Amino acid sequence: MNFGFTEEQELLREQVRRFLDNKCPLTEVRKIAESKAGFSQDLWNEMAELGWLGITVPENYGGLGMGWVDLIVVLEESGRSLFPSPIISHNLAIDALLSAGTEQQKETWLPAMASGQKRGCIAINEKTNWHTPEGIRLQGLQERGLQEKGKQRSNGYSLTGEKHFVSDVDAADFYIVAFRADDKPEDITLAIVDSSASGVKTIMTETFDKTKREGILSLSDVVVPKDQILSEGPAATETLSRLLELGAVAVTAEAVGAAETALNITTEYAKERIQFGAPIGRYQGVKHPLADMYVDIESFKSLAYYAAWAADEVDGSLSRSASIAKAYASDAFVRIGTDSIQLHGAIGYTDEYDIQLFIKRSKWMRPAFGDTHFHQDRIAALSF
Amino acid sequence: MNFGFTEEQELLREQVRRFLDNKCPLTEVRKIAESKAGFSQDLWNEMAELGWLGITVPENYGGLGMGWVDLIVVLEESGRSLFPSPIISHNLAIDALLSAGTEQQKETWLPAMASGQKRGCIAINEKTNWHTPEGIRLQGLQERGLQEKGKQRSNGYSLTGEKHFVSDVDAADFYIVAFRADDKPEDITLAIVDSSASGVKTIMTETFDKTKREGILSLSDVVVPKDQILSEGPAATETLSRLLELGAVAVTAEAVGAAETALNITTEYAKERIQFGAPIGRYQGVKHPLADMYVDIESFKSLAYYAAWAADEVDGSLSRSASIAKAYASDAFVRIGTDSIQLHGAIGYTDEYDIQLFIKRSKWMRPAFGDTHFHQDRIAALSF
Amino acid sequence: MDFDLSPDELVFRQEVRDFIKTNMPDKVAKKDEMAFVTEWNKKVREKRWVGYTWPKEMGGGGGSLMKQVILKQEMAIAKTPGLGTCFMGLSWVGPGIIQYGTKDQQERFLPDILDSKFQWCTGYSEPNIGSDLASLQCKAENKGDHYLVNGQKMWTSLAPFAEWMILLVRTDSSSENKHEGITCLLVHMKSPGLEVRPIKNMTGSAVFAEVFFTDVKVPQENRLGEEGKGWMVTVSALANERSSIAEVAGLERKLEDLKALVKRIEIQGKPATQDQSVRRTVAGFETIIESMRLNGMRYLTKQLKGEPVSSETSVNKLHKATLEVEMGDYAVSLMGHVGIHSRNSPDALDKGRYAYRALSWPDVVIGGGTPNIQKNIISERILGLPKD
Amino acid sequence: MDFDLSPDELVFRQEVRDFIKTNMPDKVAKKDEMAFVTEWNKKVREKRWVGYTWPKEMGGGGGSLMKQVILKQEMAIAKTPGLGTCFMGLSWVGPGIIQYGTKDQQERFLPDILDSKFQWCTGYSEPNIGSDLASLQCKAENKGDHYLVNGQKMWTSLAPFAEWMILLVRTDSSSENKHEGITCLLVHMKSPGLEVRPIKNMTGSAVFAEVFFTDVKVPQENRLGEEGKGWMVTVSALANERSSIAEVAGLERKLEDLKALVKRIEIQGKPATQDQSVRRTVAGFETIIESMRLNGMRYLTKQLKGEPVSSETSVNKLHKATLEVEMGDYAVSLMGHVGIHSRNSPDALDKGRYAYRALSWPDVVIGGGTPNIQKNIISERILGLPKD
Repeated sequence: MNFGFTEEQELLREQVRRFLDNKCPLTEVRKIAESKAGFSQDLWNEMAELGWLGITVPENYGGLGMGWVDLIVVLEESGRSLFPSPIISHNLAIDALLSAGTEQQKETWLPAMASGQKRGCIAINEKTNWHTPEGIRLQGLQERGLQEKGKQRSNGYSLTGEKHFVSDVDAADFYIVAFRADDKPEDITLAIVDSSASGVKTIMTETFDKTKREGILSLSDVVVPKDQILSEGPAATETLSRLLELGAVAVTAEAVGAAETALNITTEYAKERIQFGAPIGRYQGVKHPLADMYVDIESFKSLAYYAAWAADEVDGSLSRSASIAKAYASDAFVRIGTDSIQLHGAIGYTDEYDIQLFIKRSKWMRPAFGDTHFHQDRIAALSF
Repeated sequence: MNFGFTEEQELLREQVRRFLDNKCPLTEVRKIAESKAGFSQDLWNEMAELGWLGITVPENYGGLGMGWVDLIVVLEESGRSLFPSPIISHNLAIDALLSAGTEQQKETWLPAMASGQKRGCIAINEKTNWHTPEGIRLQGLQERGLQEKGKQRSNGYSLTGEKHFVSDVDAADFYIVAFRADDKPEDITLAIVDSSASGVKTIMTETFDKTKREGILSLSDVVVPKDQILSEGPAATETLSRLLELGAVAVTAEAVGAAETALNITTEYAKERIQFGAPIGRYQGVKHPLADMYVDIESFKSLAYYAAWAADEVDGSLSRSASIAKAYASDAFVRIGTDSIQLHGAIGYTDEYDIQLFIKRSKWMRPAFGDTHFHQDRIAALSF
Repeated sequence: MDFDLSPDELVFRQEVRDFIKTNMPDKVAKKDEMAFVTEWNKKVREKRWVGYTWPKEMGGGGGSLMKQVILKQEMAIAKTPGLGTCFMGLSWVGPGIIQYGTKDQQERFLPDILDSKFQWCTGYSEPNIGSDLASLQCKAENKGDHYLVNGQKMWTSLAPFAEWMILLVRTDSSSENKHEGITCLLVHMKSPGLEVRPIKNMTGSAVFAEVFFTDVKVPQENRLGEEGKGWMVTVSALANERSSIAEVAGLERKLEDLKALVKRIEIQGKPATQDQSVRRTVAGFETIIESMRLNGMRYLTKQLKGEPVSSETSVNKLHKATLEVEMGDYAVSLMGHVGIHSRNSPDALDKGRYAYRALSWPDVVIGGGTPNIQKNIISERILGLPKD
Repeated sequence: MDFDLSPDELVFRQEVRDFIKTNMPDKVAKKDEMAFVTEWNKKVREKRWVGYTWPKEMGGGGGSLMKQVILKQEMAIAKTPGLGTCFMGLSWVGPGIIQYGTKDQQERFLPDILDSKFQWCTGYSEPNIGSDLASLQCKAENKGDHYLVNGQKMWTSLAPFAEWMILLVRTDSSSENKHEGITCLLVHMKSPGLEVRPIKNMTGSAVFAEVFFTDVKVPQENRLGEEGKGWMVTVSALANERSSIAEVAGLERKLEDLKALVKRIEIQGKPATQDQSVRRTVAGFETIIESMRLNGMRYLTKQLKGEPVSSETSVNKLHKATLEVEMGDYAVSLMGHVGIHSRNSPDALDKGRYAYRALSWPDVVIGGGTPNIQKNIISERILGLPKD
């Protein structure tokens, strides 16, 4: 039993932290967040060279062949710096290919992804406020031109409609799209859609956390040939669940880092800020909320680490552990973000001061891949 | 507009408080609570002489002809002293007679109640965890002997079964019993059952708050003649609702007083108790929870007062205001009881120290006439 | 106990209702909104409903507290514009001038406040003093016919839009007691040497500002109250902020908004109204707001009877602080992804106003004294616990 | 990261499972329970599983921390009795004697602890010192061959049932530093002059007691550690209380209980399992307990690697304090009227054990250091905030 990181993982953590501290302090984060792209291609390239984009890609596809436990080291650090990058989307797309892709699909995309040349993202959600497959309504019409004779099913589908809340949609070269094929509407189908395909359009949207980008993926008669189908039927639903769970683990890992920075900033402020003749950190009205933050962070950190470990295992424990981690972190992180502002008083609320970036991230993170109620419902379903 | 008490009411409050301070300090409360009867017949007689038992009884039936706003002054003070007495049950029975009784029933009971010679209580609940009429299952069989010819309905009913959680059942001379008549099982019927009737038995139960007594009312072929029927059909359901709401207001009024005593005891303790060289009341970790208690008490006090006013009006606002008061108070009082113990530390947990009596009362009070969730559901039903 | 109105008050309520019926259209087109509000302000001013409780000789309505409550409640129910727009002028600057001002000051300042001519701002807070107002450092030297002000104010709400400021300065730093030696000045915002630097907040707007004073001359006739007694002027001026009933109406409106939102949205494919937690949470908010309304009425009754009301108002302030944060956040949380989309996002609902509110609560919560300060007030002044 | 067991550990787990299979019957009749536990204690003692991590030469098992976790987990899953019944002896008195005791003390005391022969109690707290342990006043004079103890202890848990006490006394009050001059003694509870007055608590039972010392003689050979260094002995003894994994198993069992209860009860005529708030609340408890389990594993890993673990344990202590209060109260609240009925009431469910638990949490919560103290530890020792 060893519920800790290896020396290599600690080294990786140190490298990532040094990299981000040097190249992307919060002043830089703000610049990137205000830029059109919302992420830095230069830093992406550097990360590619360091191998960090292929952590979860097997070695035979040009990656490092490591797992989610290694990845969350990177994610925790990128959260700590509020580093704006499409790395979560990228890794979810990698996992979708690994879980459900054909050999040809893997060969097409994975090496290019590991080397940083191509980026993917997942396009599951629709305008409905829904995280389970029932919320997916996008219809795929069988392509008549491609249809073969007799009972044999269509050779591909044509997609028209919109996917919403698609993280990093503008940065992606392809999308993993979930839809309902008209010849089997009760099931979900997952397919790869190339961003250069005819009829694809992206519309940028804006949340209050500008370090995270998302948008609408608009599809108009977009043809998905058969060889870009990733998964169908129950297998597709399973892949969808896994993506939801991995996404929950990923944003929770980022939240661990981000919440720790928020706690550090607020703790330092409480030590330095003098009021009524003493540092405000002396008062239990200030120090006890800080202690509560620490307790929460330590706790969802343990949950996130364990869920990451479960993501690399095949024993089926990911589902419960991802939900428990996200159920804890979603509300706790928002509480931490809010209390950080409250403890700062007016200054924490100014645009100039960094702490406000963290409450925004906390509120961005809450609905991502299901909020506390959603995951509590999943946990309860295992008992009742 | 005057959201305060009259001079007469303030005088009444002062009298009641002086009476209880003198005759029933907490040392006496403990003795009464350990006694078999669970209340003091002597003090009951004195209260009768002072007119306090007939506050809500109209003057033509020998009472003072005042209302619930006057009554809650008494209840708040009796709560402040944790005074063990069947006064709430007594007043609910009075209200049931006033709302639904025939002239003959009123004349039979009300003067005797106002003078303290007779006590009543309500027997609504059954073993089900249910506060609405749907939970009532006790069946009344038409008395064949009394049945009249043709379509005419029976002259009375025979009751066999149990009523549970009947407050002050042992102290009562009669019970307002809710049951379902077998000739109209979809409706509720309310009837007066005399404690001396054949087939009536009471079984004492015990909650952890010994200042409150309750028991099981066991009925075995108990005959309820027609002239003891109080109310039937929709009118009975309405009376039931009113009794539930009045009960909620009554226990909330007691909670106001009890919670204030708990706050006072804890505040005094915080001023006197020295730790690490200073009174613990200096620390925000202690004083802020005390401030929270104050805020909660002030708030459910306003709600309780208003609901009492609504009980005396005919504008139908009792239902909402009673639910809002009880919804707030049920959880808040338990929080206050719990925090009082926590702030005391170990000493608060000893049998010898009085503060523990208040956490017990708070947990007793929570389910009485519906807990926070129950009343929140009622409030929500007005909006959604 | 009596929630009925007196015959006189009933007549007044009818008058208010009739006025609203006549002057408040069902719908105002976006483009006509500004003109409508200007017109409205003129009309309520003519009725003497702006500054309704101010003495008649000061240009007010000379009305009772109770009728003012009726006035504000009826307007809140009908969702009309407010009674005048000079918020701080009406809340405490005006009452301060009425109580401590010279006749000249009353004539110069009060009419403009009542006419909603411009905004006032309040120069109390400074950098590094936080809630400890009396530690202020901004200095003024008495130069005979004027004061020479040097220093800085911070978190000055509305400063970017205000014409005048009520300013606290230190004119004497020799006293041991930090509450002494403070003086209150009325300063024109265009005074030479006065610089306003708006502070952008996390929603991107700038309601607060830093204000810098470099040899700013303030004429003697603009001193409010005696020199060195400014702390008293401030304390009694702020006491006028008390009656919180109008604030409750604001929260009631937000609750209505929240309920309307709940009726519109689905969670995981089911109407939010069918989610028991949602129903109970909203009922919980309603419960607290109703308690605030009644607390306000109870304290108002005390005021009407001439009894002192002071620290008790912290009860509703604490509730408000909690509710502003929680209700704003709750609306956003219910909507899932949509909730966090801001103003110009195609995925935003109602132009992202929920997202905005979920981040703009510090305007209200921190500006009004942090919850910790309110809890200190209650525990020390009401419960008598020792100071920390 | 690796949650798999080593081959050696797997073998050990199998051994434990086999042992349980052989020795733990499916059901023990009420009347045979006592005999069964006695027999069980004898058997686990023979296996050297009591004091499993104690050195072999001290009579322990000489086993690894990790295997002890396996041992305790397997026993928790199978709901067996514990490993020995001398709770404080096993938790910190024994480890203290191992670390600081003389050979004679080790021989005299350790075997009885391991054999579950009797209880130890801990004489630390005193009236009026609360959490400020080091301010203790109970005095002992060194009389050469013995100490003469005079004073009082309070909140001494298990004192009414204990045979021995580990006692902290002040032997020197001249020092400025209140942590100095404290000495640790091992005292027989039947010593002349020692009087135990049980403190009845609000559930009616008496776990705690006041203990009075009037010229109680404690022989020199019963001093643990050096004279005047008792504080250090205590601190390192209490550090042995650390490994919280067994405590988590206790909470997991309570959660199972709560779930079973939820499945049995109806609320307003509907199964409680259909109430969304109930489902979510229980899931919330489960979430925190799971985080405690994993926090424990993470800290255990640090311990196994030889890294220091100290104040972090306050994290789980705080969770535990909250959960003990809330879960106990929640069970009661779900049941409505039935919930508050006590042991002998005909309307009680399961002999009123939920009602009992809802009032007995202070045993655990207050005894273990109040939540406020834990928060001070975290904020001062971990976050480095100044002392209050």
